[in-house]
Amino acid sequence: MKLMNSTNDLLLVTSSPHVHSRDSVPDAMRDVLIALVPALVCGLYFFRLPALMVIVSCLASAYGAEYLCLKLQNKPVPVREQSALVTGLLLSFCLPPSLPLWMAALGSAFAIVIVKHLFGGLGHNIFNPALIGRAFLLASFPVAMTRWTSPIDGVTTATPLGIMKEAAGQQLPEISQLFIGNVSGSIGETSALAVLAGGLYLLYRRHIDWRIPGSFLGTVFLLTALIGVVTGKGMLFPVFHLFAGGLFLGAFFMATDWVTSPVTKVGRLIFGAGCGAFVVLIRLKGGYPEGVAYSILLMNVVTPLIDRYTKARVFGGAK
Amino acid sequence: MADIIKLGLFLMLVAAVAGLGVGYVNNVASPLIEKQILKEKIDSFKEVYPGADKVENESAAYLKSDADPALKEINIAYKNGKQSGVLYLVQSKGYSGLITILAGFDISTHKITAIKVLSQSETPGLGDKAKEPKFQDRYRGKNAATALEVVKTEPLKEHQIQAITASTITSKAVTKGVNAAREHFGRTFVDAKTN
Amino acid sequence: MLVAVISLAVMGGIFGIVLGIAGKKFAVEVDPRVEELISLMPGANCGACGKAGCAAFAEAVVAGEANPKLCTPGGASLYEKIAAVMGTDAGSYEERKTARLLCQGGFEQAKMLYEYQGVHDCHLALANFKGPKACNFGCIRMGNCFRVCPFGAIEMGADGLPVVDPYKCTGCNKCVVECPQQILELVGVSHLVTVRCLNLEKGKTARDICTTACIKCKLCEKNCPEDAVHVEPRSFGSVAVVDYSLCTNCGICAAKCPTKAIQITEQIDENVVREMGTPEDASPEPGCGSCSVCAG
Amino acid sequence: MQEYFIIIISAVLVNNIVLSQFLGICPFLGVSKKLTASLGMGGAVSFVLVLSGSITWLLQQYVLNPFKIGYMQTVAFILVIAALVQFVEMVMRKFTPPLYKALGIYLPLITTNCAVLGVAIINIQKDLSFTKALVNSLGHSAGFTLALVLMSGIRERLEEADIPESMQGAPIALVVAALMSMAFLGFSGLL
Amino acid sequence: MNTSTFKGGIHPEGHKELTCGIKTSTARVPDKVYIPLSQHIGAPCVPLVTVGEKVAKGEKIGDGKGFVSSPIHASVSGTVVAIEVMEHPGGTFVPCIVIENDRLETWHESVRPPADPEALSPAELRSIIFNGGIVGKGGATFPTHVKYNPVEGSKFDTVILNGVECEPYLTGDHRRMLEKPDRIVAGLKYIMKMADCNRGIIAIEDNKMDAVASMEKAVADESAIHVVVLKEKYPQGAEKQLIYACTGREVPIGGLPLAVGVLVNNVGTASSIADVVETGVPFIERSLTISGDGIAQPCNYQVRIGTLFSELISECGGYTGAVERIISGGPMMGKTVFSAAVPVVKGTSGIVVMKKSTAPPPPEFACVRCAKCIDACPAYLEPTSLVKRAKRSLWHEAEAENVMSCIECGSCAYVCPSQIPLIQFIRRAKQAVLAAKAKRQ
Amino acid sequence: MNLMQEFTKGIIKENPLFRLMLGTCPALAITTSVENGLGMGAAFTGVLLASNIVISLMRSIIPASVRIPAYVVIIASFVTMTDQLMHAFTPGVYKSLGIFIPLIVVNCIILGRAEAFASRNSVVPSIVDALGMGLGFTIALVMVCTFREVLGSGTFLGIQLLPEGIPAILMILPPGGFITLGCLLGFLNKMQKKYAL
Repeated sequence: MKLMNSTNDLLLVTSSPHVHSRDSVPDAMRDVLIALVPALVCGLYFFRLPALMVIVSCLASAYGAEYLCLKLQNKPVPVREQSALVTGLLLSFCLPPSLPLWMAALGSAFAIVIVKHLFGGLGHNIFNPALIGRAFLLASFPVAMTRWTSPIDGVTTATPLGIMKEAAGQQLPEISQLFIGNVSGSIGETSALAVLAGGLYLLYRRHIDWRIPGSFLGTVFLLTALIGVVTGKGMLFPVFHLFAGGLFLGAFFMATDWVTSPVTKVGRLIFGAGCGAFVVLIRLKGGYPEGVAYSILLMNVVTPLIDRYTKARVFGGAK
Repeated sequence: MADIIKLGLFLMLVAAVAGLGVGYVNNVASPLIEKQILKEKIDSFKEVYPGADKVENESAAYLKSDADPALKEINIAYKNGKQSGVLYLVQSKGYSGLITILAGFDISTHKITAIKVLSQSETPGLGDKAKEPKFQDRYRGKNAATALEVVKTEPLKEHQIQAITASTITSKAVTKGVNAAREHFGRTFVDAKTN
Repeated sequence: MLVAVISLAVMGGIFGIVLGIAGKKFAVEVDPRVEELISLMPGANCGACGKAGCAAFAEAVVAGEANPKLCTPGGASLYEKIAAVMGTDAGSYEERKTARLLCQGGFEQAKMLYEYQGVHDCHLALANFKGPKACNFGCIRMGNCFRVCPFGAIEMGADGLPVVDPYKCTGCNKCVVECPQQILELVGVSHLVTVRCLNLEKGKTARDICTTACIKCKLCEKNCPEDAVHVEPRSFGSVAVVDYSLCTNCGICAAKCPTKAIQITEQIDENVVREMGTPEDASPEPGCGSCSVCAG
Repeated sequence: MQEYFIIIISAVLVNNIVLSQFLGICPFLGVSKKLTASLGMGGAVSFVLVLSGSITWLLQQYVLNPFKIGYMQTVAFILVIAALVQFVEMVMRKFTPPLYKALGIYLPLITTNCAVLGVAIINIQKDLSFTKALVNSLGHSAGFTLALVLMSGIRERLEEADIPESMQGAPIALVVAALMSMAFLGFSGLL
Repeated sequence: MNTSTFKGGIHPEGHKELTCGIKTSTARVPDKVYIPLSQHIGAPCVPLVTVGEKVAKGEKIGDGKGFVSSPIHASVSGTVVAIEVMEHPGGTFVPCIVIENDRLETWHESVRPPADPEALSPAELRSIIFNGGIVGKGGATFPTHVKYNPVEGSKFDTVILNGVECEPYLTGDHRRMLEKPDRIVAGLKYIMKMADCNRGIIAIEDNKMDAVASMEKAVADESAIHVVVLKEKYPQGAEKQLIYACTGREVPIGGLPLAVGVLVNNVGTASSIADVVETGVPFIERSLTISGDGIAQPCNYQVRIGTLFSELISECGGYTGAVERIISGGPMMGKTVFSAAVPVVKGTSGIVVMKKSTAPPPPEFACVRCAKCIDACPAYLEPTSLVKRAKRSLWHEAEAENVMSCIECGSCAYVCPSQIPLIQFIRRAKQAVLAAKAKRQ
Repeated sequence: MNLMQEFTKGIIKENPLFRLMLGTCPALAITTSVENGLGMGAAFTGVLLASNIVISLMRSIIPASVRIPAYVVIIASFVTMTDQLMHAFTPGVYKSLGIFIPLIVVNCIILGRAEAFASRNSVVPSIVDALGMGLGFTIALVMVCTFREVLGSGTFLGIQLLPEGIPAILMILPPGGFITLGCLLGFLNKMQKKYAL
């Protein structure tokens, strides 16, 4: 807003600081998209055309829903940051490649409209939109959401975690295949390697704090190692749990979501540990073979309280 | 103090009148309710074991203290005055709570006549499909000799039961209940006969 | 059936007596007038009365610790209602006051010192050379009064200055307190003539920076038939001021003022029913219906 | 021991009284704006719930069942609860004024809190033993308090959010509850 | 190398290469100087001269009353032509004494060196510093002598000289450490004498290794004085952060450095102290950096107090193009002025001129809770939470969250990817909390 | 007194569910099918009607200090009667409503109407008030039910509308209840602002 009648020769008076870092929200979103590229490539390589279709419909629906919501609320359009694309892409990454496209689009729209814009848009949501989108689809269309196909040939088969949970006796895939991602599962989460590459990029760019993925993965590993030792399943058990399912995607991309995770350092450690504990609980004792999405959502619920009770000591305050 | 007693008396009066009303309605309704419950029971007996002359609850005789805790009730069906079938009321822990199943066995053929899920609290649209005939029919005519097993795909063997899509836990729970009944049936009514 | 009657009757009797005793022993006297007054209050919790919200004010009035006149948003009509509840004589009520802006330095009139960039807050802008306007006495135009008004009576006009809707304004004084320039004033609605400038600087300086400043020419003073307006000296400099006790709203000074710094406000039609803006907090609470169980 | 553990986990997480059984929604929406208030309400409800849960169980077992007037359950229970609440309020005010100050204002609201009556009836319907009924009541009140506290944390954050006008207040609280209950779906099938 | 630092902070682009290699030159003495009557924290001075009066260089022309005050001196000899209200680089309007320079440079009689500076008692030193009008040169302009006044029951054990100069663009202290290391050490010794302590630290960031070498050479013979190298980070020069970085001690909330036995002075202040003690010349000139992309030839100048910014800028070759803003001080904490016709005051550490940028200002987004501001805050506050309180005018809650601990370094606003002007909201909250406190009393 | 006004106020202006936010528990729990909604609405209206009549008749003889317990006894009795009658005559609905029939007793609306209306008005207005409130509550329930049943099971009153696989099961799970009521409330708020209802 211009506050003046004649312009040009007036100097600008502003409050310090008069310089600003190059960080910006759109840049950060762009970096997240870049970090998702390896997983995208892997997903497309392993799951081919069906995966591409699911991804495209998620992205299109997310962007469309974002546009409509902004328009209806008379907020500036076109969208100035790509957070809707991030949501759409992340959602598509945790969907099975064979999912009917309209379901993918519906989940994406649900995530944007209900989880994000009903709360006021970017920065105001309490829950991770992509994860709620997945939880919504899983609860709504359990049959379609649990039909998994094997990489490349697209034959219906169970996921590694599914085999572990329900179909005892079936051969578990080798750890190396699990790490590369040559197993059945969601589009973007089978390859721990690709997700890890993206996650390291985000860490390098300082967009995410190591504390959340660190304590998340660490808790899962420690708990499963403990259980592995106690039950005599050996050390392959924790390694399997680390690389199977969507743990890496969740730990690096979902749990680290700025908006829905705690802002304090201690809080982030607690958040990650809580996520890890819930994952192990749900995977081993719960009704679902995979619990990453739910564990992060559950910790999203607790985030405001974590923030409240982990406020840092003020400089010079009592230790 | 008199005030307080007055209040107490007033409330007493109100409560008494209310009790009268409730009691009256209960007098009218309770026979109807009992009839309703009985009819339901008989209907389900007929469904699970058709053609019986009468069905008697003989849990006292057959349900020993060391029996599988899943077994809740054992009813014997009589045809022409002879024991012809057994109706087990079993409970099994499903996905979200107990599932109550009525399973019928024929003593002469050693086969499951039918099963019926009486009550359940499984996920709507998923596990609660267990109460649909489409699933329950999968148990019809299975031999009581071998343990039933849940598979996800089309069953290849006689003793296999195809699970409800995306509800393996519920399917397994129902099968577990039926197996408990089957085992008891095999021990009590088959072995006894052959020996 | 008999069992039902007897058991219920026994229970009823027991509880009746217990509650009766409880009611006797632990009765807390609540003056019903407090509730009644709370229901009459505007509910803005604006604090103009000096109490922590309307409920506290109602209690204070019942306890005789607060003057019912203190509720400016409620105005005369509320005062009469309170008087009716309290059983006292309403008596005369002071004239209703509304906020008036003592500055006309909009985008067209006032010269700028610099372009301001940052949070639109009068206090913050003021810290930078007394605001972006060249005039150090005028309205900062950052809208704190607009944001603080609980009744939606202030809007930011096209010229950047706040506009007070005299029909919505309840004279709650919030904007006057908030304004760091003290450029808003509560004025009785019958006083129509206002000097809308507080610039204390010399005539020429003042005119250089704002076309509608008071230039201390004293034409108003000379022409006033009632001797009601004077260019009064202040701590430093001077400015024209109207003495409302003498002013007859004749408007001669306004007509004579060369910079139109003196203005006549339009008369408020007292017959127009005041539309009380809804305060933001007045939306009903979910979960509390009208069952009054908690009250009884 | 394991049985009790399962009852607790089921009541707190899997079948949370608010998020999956829809009991006590009114206070869940009404008294969850501030954390302190929700703690107070949770505490008060827990207290009354456990107390009434045991008393109604005894009532059912030793009065209603022997006299074969099971159908009087609703009337009897609600009377017990109403009287209990008043009695508790009375006792608290007399003997523990600080506690009364903290919880007292929530007590009158509890009479019409369907969670209290609901759990009392569930205890009977599930045919639980006395200790199990007690544990079940404890678990449900813990679940209620948990849901309330989590909700209030979120609502304190929502106060700063730019929520569309028509969604403010109860509507957005319900949506939050929906999403919370979706997250709690993760516990379904647990144990 | 043993480098330490504080927790939090940011790494803004330094741009120090523009001026750090250029030797400090003396600016042309202007024809007229404008000396504001308020150049320190505390009550403004009362003028001791009247219009038309002749004044000599170094003559006291304004004096303050009260404990926290500091006199001002004529920086040139000449005639007082006016006492008028003028804009002050601090963002206010202040009365100024305008002196027309007669170019005679006559010293006032009061300006004379003491017989033996080494023999002066601490009390005498304090009085010399007070009369010399020395205030902190770092920017806060706290009257220096006040810091050394002994307080019953507490004692200093360390004096830290602040050679950190963490503000981007500014290199005045850097140059001084290269050019006058001996004056700095001499000043430090006087300070240690006044503060009655025997440990001196000169803190320098590791981006100025030449200054470290220069200072280390100067203190080679002094066993009580050490040079401490700190990691480059903003706002290391902030008093409490500097104390933490050098000693690991935390000044308690609302407390003074005295509470942890530390005294902090700027290196510039130290050399001014040496000057006034040994030569008797009061604070009438200072060195400052003129830099920024809007300046044709950035450089460091030795400048008389009261010189207008505009004269210095034209001496630097003028602007490079259309100017967007002129900052008095560095870009992180300095204040913008609305015209170049403002005088240099004792606290002016630099003039940074920024060109009009072609890109529109980036849009502001809602807070995305990235917590970068929390990580950057050297006071361990939660700026985003404070802003939320401020936006809803919840001043009490802001106070409870220690908003008054904010040192207004601006790190939070610098890092915010949503471009939220956090620091402004926090300033508003501080204003309101102070106002509420004042009301309570 | 305008009876028509008394009747309609419960439907829009003072709708128990949408405006007063009362009776949310059953509105979330049993609204998985329209049949349930109708059953609950009927049971609720019956209890409200009966208790309103009785309380209005007794309003002059109930002592103020025990009025709440007295109301509770009266309401609870009617709830018990309704419970028994439903069990006897509509066993299907009885089963699916389950615990929420006895819980009508703690539905704030009934006690609220007793306290706020029936205890201050004569029989006829009380009847009209009960019918209006009951109808308003039933309409609100049926609205929620319709959304949930159609979207969640693809049926309306048991008639198949959508093929299997299309309906989102979530809508008949607990989250679906919250989300339907929340969005419906938001939408109605918007409509109210727009048309000043």
